[in-house]
Amino acid sequence: MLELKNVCAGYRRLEILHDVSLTVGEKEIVSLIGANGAGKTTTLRAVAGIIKATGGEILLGGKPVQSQRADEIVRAGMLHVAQDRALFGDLDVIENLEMGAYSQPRSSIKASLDQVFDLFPILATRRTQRANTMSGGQQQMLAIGRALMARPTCLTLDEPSVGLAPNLAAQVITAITQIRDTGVTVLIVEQNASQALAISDRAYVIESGAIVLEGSGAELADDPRVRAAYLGT
Amino acid sequence: MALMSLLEVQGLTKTFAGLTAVSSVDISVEDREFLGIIGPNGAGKTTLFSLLAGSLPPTEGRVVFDGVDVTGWSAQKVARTGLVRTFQLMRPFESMSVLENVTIASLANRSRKDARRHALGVLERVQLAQYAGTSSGSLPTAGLKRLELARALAMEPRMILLDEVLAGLVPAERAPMIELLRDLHADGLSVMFVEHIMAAVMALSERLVVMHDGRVLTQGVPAEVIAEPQVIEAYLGEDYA
Amino acid sequence: MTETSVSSPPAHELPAADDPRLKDTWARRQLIVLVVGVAVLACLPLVLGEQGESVAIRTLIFAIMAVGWNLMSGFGGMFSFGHAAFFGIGAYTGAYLLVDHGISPWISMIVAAVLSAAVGVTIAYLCLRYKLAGSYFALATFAFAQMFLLIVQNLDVLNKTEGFNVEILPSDSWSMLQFQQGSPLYFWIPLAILAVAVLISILYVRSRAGQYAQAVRDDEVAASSLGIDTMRARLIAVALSCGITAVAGVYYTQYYFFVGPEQAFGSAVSVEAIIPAVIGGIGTIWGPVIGAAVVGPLSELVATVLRNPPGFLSFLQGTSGLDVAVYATLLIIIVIVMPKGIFGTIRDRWRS
Amino acid sequence: ACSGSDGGSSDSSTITIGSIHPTSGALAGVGGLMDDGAKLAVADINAAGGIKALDGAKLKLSSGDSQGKAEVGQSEAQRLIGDGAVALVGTYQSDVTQNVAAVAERGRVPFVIDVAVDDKILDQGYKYSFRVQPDATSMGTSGAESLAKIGEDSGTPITSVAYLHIEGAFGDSVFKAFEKEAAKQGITAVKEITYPATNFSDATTQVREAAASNPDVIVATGYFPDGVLIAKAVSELKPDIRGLYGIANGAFDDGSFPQASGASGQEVLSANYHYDANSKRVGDIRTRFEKKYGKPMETASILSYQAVEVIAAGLEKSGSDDPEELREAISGIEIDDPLLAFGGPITFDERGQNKNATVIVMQIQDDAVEQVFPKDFATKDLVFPVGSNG
Amino acid sequence: MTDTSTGQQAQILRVSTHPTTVVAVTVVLLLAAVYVVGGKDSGLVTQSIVTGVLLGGVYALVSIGLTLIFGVLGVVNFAQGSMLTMSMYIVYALVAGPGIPVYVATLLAIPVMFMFGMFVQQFLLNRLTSTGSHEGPLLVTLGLQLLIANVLLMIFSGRPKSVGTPFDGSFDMFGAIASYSRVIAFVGAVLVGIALTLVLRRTSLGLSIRAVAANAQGAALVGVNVRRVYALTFGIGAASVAVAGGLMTPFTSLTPSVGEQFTILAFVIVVLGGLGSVLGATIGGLIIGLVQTVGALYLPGTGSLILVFAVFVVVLFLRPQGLYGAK
Ligand SMILES: Nc1ncnc2c1ncn2[C@@H]1O[C@H](COP(=O)(O)OP(=O)(O)OP(=O)(O)O)[C@@H](O)[C@H]1O
Ligand SMILES: Nc1ncnc2c1ncn2[C@@H]1O[C@H](COP(=O)(O)OP(=O)(O)OP(=O)(O)O)[C@@H](O)[C@H]1O
Ligand SMILES: [Mg+2]
Ligand SMILES: [Mg+2]
Repeated sequence: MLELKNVCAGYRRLEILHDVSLTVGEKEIVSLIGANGAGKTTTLRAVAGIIKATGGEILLGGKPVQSQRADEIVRAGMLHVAQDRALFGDLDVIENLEMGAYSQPRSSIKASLDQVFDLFPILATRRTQRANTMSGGQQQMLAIGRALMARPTCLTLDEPSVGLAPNLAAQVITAITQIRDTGVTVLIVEQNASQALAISDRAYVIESGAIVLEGSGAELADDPRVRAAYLGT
Repeated sequence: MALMSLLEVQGLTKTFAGLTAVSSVDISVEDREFLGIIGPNGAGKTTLFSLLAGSLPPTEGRVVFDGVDVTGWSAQKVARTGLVRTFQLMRPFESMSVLENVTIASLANRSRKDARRHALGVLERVQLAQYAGTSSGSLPTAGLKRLELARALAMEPRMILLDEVLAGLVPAERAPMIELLRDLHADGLSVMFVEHIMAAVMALSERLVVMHDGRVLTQGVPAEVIAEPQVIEAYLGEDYA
Repeated sequence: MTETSVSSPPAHELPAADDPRLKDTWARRQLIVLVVGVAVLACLPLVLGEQGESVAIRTLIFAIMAVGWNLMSGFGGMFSFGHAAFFGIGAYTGAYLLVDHGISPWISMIVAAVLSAAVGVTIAYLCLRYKLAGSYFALATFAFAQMFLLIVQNLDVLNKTEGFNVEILPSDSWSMLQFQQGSPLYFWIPLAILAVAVLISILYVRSRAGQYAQAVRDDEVAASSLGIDTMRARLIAVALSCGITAVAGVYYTQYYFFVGPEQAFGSAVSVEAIIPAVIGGIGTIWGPVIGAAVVGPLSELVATVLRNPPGFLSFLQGTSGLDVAVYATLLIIIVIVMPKGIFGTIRDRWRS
Repeated sequence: ACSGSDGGSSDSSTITIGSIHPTSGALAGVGGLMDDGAKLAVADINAAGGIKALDGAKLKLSSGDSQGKAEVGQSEAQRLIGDGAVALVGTYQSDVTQNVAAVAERGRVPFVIDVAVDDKILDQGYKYSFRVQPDATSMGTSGAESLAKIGEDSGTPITSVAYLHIEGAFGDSVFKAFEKEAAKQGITAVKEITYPATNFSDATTQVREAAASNPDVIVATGYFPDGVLIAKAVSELKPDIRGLYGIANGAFDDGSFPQASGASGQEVLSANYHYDANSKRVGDIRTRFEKKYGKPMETASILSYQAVEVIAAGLEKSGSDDPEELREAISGIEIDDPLLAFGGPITFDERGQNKNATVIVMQIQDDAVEQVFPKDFATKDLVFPVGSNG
Repeated sequence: MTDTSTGQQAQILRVSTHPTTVVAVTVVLLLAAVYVVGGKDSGLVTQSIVTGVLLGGVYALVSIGLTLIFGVLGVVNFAQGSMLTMSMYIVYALVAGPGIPVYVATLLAIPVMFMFGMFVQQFLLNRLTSTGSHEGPLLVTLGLQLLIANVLLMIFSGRPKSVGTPFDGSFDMFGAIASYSRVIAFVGAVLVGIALTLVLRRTSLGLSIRAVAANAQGAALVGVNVRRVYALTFGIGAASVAVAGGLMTPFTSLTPSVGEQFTILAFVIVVLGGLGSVLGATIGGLIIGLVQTVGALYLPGTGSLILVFAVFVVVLFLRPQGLYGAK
């Protein structure tokens, strides 16, 4: 479904990713774990077309997309939940969500809204609150909700459970499996590595811009190096 | 008056256009105490910090710090009394290097030359010294979190309000940070600590306050508090523990 | 950056005073550049003709204004769209004190600087007090400048729209700042003023106040939570900025012997204060100076070239408006090619 | 780099005259005309054999663009002097003229002002500045005289006027002078209304206010766009007045006014300095100008032509291209056949003001600017009160 | 500036008082006061109000385009006035040349200016706006202003030009005179205002424009082509200026710099109304128009302009985000 072949990318003249290759199969949950500053976000940004890959290929459903603009990639069905959330601060919750369905027929909005509100009931009670006045966690939920509004076929999440209360974090993680079960392919970056790995079909470990390990969620969860570095156990 | 705790909060309330984010909160923090605060998203933790630190004017209630009533003081005034906060979303001075960022804070009670030196000392303490010269804009999350902390420390506060300083750190990164916080506390710093990462909360907190819908739901010894069903129900979730 | 946790040293243990990481040669380097630059420029009058010098002097006046503007808008982060107000206060203080009271322009420079700083601080205080930010702040300053213009045009004491003529003295006079037409002193004096202005910026930027101002510019909320009096930090920047700009105004009147409302308070003046800074690089010490050095002579150069154009362009000769059109085009190109300003862009190239 | 004077004599076969006008910017239209006027004058003089007194030395006009800005005007003046100009002409705007006058004074180069209305320019006691056109005060004064006479000739004297004028020195001083003279003539200015020079895009209210004081005549002093607005407003409000009368009005006797104002411009009166439409020489110059530059030669342009002639005459008189001597010559000069409808030959008083500069009255008749008063300049009969010819 | 307390202040203001009602009430009261205690002939007052409203329409027309460009792209478009002049000359050329009636010519000028606007954004501004710089675009548009004015000068010379209208003349309105061409311009302003508001509220283009204004990166992440929206926005801004120019030609003497005097007032109006708010620009235009003409009854000459700027500053102090501003 999603495939990266020797992708290189970075900021201005400074290259961060060196020949990153990974694949995410149809309806798979794949997690990408790594230290802070390893290049996780950069990878997702390259995939989402926010920064241009300086080398390599990015294939979405077999089609190369590395040269496409962010919005074209969205129209191709791939949605990205950014680490900094990139919400419409001055618009209210409903407007943010409706904006999320921008690439969709307006008729779909109603149904999508209900779906999001099931997932995050709090949002339903804050329909008219301006996004930038919401709490850290609430903004996180809104960001995920907005992405779901676009009915993605492929979803990349950058630390979706950051700043969420434990129960909510757990909910989000389970929600991700639900989302996958509705037929969405998911690439996820998580600090909560243990929980992430638990639901991942496969996972990759990235260190200073290069993939150093890959395997099934379970395998990596047991890998001593991973345990030491990323599970804090 | 009789010896009172370092921070006294009485009936603190904040309402935003109808919504009550913090409602009549009473908390008192002893000198050299490490107080953990947990609570669901939107419980009012950050708002509480904003009220204590003077970033927001309270709707009602009093804040007494170190015997001085600082209710309604401006942020800068509060900060100079030794009550300093960090931000949940990191806010570095992007045009400046890491060292300059911290120097700004050190300047509060030092000459320019000493400030720079002091700032470097703080950076060393938070293990950020090797980044002294780099521009704060390009720091990775872990660095930014430490920078937030370093800036607050450079103010040489009596009490520090930490808002999710561990969020976004991988477990491997958390350990040294927790270590650092413990040291600081050991050196006599009083801490109020908002965090969703329970491992850290349990490791550090001497006392735990649980907020919910702007109220103090319950408080007490961490181990006991997190055992309370209402806390599990409202915050931790069943599958915790 | 995965660290292995080491037990951290207690805070009071300061690094050695001569720790290399503490070394900060920035200010010294700037000062050296300043001295050398002034020395070189001081020789210009020897090579420039009458017109060359008058253009050079206009350029210097631009530069002083821009350096002033940059303190408030570049380092202070408060985009002023109304610096005509402060230039005008300078120009008119000088004119009024000289023409109506025979007071030496040197004294006027000080009076004007203080007056303009006071006015600037008042305006800025009001705008900040009422939480005006970004474009709203800019347009508010602009509105004030316009009000000044209109009010001056209606004040009898200030000769309404007639403006002031400086009396031409029979002989040179230092105290009255008048010399033979084309005397190099007319160049050296503003050069000195510019040097002082730049010196002030250098010292300010590194001073406590300057550092605070920049912190507030970057993030007001964070700054205030670090105990910085944001209002104070900003007003200091404003005061310096307005003071410097006013001195440029005083000199303007002296050099041109005439000043009217439009020359002093016209919105064009506000723009002239901005252009060099933006072209050269906002929020940098040398940007405004370099910008002025480029923009100042540009229009004259273009005009000269087109006055007797190279053969293939000769058909254009004497088309009125052409020179300005070309000048405008060049301006646009410079900005597009160097979005961060000449100095800013070059510095970035250098760094990476 | 060379200072003014020696530059002039450095090459005796051609003598440089500097011309400074706003050939770009808001006033580029008239500025261009004036520059061309000066050019044509130089061409004509050279064609007629140059400066005889300097054995046929040819004149050369080097043009400067003030862009309508005082300080640009100044540096242009310095450039031209630096390039060896022995005299300057210019500049249309009062503030620019102030600056150039200062430069000329300090550079000791005569400066013949073609157009620039403000009295104050010559109040500085400058010895090197001369002005051909009448200043604001004299225009206000003679404007009032003419108006009074027109009233008497029409049988019913004019007793009251409402005065609309642009804000600023120009408008103020014309009005003041008018009011003073009018009082002598038994005319009272019952209402004075000033309007701003900028952001003035509708005159209805002002005109209505003027009409409200039901005057015999509405007088207007200002520039082109506001003039047109006033004319239009008057024709829309149809106040019960005997005429709309401009004094030193930049619109009412401009060639493009009839077309711009359409019907509303008909029979508008204008007291202003103006080229002498009856003089054959002027007619010839204007036809050649229009042929050469494809634009009608307005009065301002004729004044630039005239100013160059003044300098040329000065050169003939002094027989030297030394600016000092040239200044001497110009100050005592007397030009008998001025191109403008003046009260006499062009001669300058001690301030440098042309003594005989004055205004005549024009009127729009069938979409053309006609001279109607005084009689000896008239090209058509005056229609007053307006509309009285049926 | 993400200063929470400003945020709330704004919010509180928004819920407690709706700007339109406040403005309406204030204006009505003030005008009533002028009638009752103003001590001026009521016919004259009426005239000044009618003139003011019509003038306000013109101002609104010029400002509507600017508020989009300013609010969405954050570009301080100094060329606005010159673009106004440009469209006037386009209309002039069409009228003087092929002899097309002025209002038809206006319709033809709209697409031309729209293209021009798109071009300017795409080729001159995009690189700068996408880096989020505000000063860069400001300078580019400054240069553009000089360029347009002087190219027009080179083509049409500086002599004043004028354009006749089929509907010359005027009619009586509540005892005040109103010329047809100005009333038409006013109606045009209202129509453009309504049209644009509908576009912004109802269409998906409007939706995307608002998204980009709120957060460009966020917009890209939900599938909005930001560059395209930028270009379209500038295009629309230019197009509405074309309408303004066309409708103004009948009562304006054209010179290559005639439009520039409007730039300043347009900025005042846009900020007064609140960046990006079409309604704000319209209301702001009317307010300024009224202040200027009615004020002129008491403060002749530039006095009324001083009043305009004073009002502007005071309103900002009371409402730092402008009448209908979001932030
Ligand atoms: N805008 C930027 N400009 C320059 N360097 C950057 C920028 N953003 C990130 N970097 C650098 O790129 C490297 C990788 O950053 P990235 O955000 O991808 O790491 P990450 O794996 O997401 O870490 P984290 O867990 O902190 O999010 C880091 O060293 C960071 O300093
Ligand atoms: N400026 C504001 N205007 C309106 N509501 C606000 C504002 N700031 C905060 N709130 C609301 O107040 C409540 C408390 O917010 P706060 O940020 O304190 O939550 P929190 O406990 O920090 O949550 P989190 O753990 O997710 O950060 C939330 O419901 C939030 O939406
Ligand atoms: Mg990341
Ligand atoms: Mg929070």
